[in-house]
Amino acid sequence: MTPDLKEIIESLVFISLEPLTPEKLKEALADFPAAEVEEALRDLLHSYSAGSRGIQIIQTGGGYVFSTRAECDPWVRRLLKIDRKSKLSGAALETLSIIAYHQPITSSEIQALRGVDSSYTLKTLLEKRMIRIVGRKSSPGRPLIYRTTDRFLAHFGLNSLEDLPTEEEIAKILGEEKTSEPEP
Amino acid sequence: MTPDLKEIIESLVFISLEPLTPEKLKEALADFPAAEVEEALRDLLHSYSAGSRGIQIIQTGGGYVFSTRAECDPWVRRLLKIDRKSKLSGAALETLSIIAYHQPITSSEIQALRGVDSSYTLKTLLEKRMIRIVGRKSSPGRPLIYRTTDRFLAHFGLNSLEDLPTEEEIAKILGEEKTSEPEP
Amino acid sequence: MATNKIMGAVLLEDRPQYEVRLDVFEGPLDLLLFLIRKKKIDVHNIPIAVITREYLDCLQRKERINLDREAEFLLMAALLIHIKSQMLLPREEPLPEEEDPRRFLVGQLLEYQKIKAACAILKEKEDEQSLFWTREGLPPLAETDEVDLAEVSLFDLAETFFSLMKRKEGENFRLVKGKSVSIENKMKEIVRLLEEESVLDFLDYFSRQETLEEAIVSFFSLLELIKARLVLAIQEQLFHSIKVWLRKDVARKGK
Repeated sequence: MTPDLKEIIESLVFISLEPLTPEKLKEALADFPAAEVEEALRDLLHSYSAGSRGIQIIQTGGGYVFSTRAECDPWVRRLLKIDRKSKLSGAALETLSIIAYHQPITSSEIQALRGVDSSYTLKTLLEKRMIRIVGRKSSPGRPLIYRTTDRFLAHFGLNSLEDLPTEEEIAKILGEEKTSEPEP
Repeated sequence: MTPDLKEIIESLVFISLEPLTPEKLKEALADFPAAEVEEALRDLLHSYSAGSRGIQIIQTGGGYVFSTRAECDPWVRRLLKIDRKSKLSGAALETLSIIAYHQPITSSEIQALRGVDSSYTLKTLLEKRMIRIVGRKSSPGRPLIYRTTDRFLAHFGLNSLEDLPTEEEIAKILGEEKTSEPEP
Repeated sequence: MATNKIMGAVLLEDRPQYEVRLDVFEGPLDLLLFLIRKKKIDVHNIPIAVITREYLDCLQRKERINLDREAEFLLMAALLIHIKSQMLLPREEPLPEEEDPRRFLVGQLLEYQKIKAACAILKEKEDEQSLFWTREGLPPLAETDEVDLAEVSLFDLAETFFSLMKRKEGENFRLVKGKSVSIENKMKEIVRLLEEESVLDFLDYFSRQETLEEAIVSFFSLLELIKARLVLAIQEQLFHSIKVWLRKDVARKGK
């Protein structure tokens, strides 16, 4: 029995450990018309969003990937014997968001924005593959420049850099902080 | 919304890297009666065997594990190949870095630095057009000599080989931690 | 982050003689923003004398400064004092805005404030995302029904090998002296290839060997790997290609 396109796509999303990009999907399914692939993909996403399932397909980091449903988290953690997923430190988060908004950016530019030396944090982020060195700046000293990676996007459930918090969202947070200030 | 037992089991089978044994399953689901767990598991297996899906749950190694359906294999293999093509493996990266820093270099010089035969990796890198053969060395055996390509530079965002990160820069990023690896 | 800070502030406010722990703050800008908020100061018009005093108070409460970690806090103190002295200079006319000595610091604080707000949003997203678990290993490929896959026995392997050897002898393996290959190295190479490629066509690999000696060594290396249960070798039909996989966490079972 030949599987239909929707089933093939399901198997391909499943086999991908990193989010499966539409480009790769189309490359693997070059023998089908692109429009049909898109339709079958939409169909598949719809069937997962509708059904009550323990697994789901999430769109993140520029592609699609299977994950467990959030509601199943307590049992997943019990099975894997993990207290909680490791999260980024404050310094790492701060450095990452600076790179995300200001990329491409050099180490000393990051330092200027944070007010602290960030070389250790940069090392950690490089190791976690949240950022990467993309070349050198054509300024005196030709410093290395950094960018965020797709893994960074996926870590925060962002599909692209356009999904980063907007000026408006940031302004809203700043407004809330003002009103909830502690009384002196 | 609390997920039902069948959905939880689905998420657990999915996330388990080894076949999920009934014992482990019951351990993770100790808050449910064993009989209910068994029934929900049967239910889940049934729903997968009935539906036409791209993924299935197979029983192997004393437990349950998700896999892609056999009929999807041709596309799955194609995707894995695409994935492989676009990703540089650890060995390829190692070889590439040696060529980048030591070019022009011969195969046996690379082997001496890596401690392993690198001919297969060289082939992969040639196919990816990250390196090229630039001639033969005028030493006994006249071995082929390799260099990186412009494509290599573009891939890493470099204008020229002089832009490669220096040992000092890398050491700085890595902090005091000196690795015991051979020098690049 | 934002909520952390507010909670931190409340906590600190609970005590009459509060003590600011520097390690709670990501850096001097973080501390400065905290003080500004605590004093309900407008970032655009910072009373520099007030904030400098507050800032220095925080540093002085510490018994000693850890220069490795807190040099930046001292640097900021120096900057604040410098700005304060600039502001105190007697002037005939009020300074135009672009010459305000606070200008640089204000710009830095505004940008930093935005970053912290973005961090707060990203933190929430990270929390949400942490409930989604994705797989970290490659699931096994399904077994195809058409071909009868069999886990290769040593006998099968040996038989295949010798038939191949006969074929190869005709093709004249170059016998290169002096290049000795150890089984150990070959095993390493095979494992490395498998890590790269996930599946290895062994006969293909075998015929790529440069010398007869290497070919034989590669064959025995495969046997060793199978014995050690490090790899799984499957032959679809006798005399057909042998596919080799690394045994991972998921054990595949042949039929």
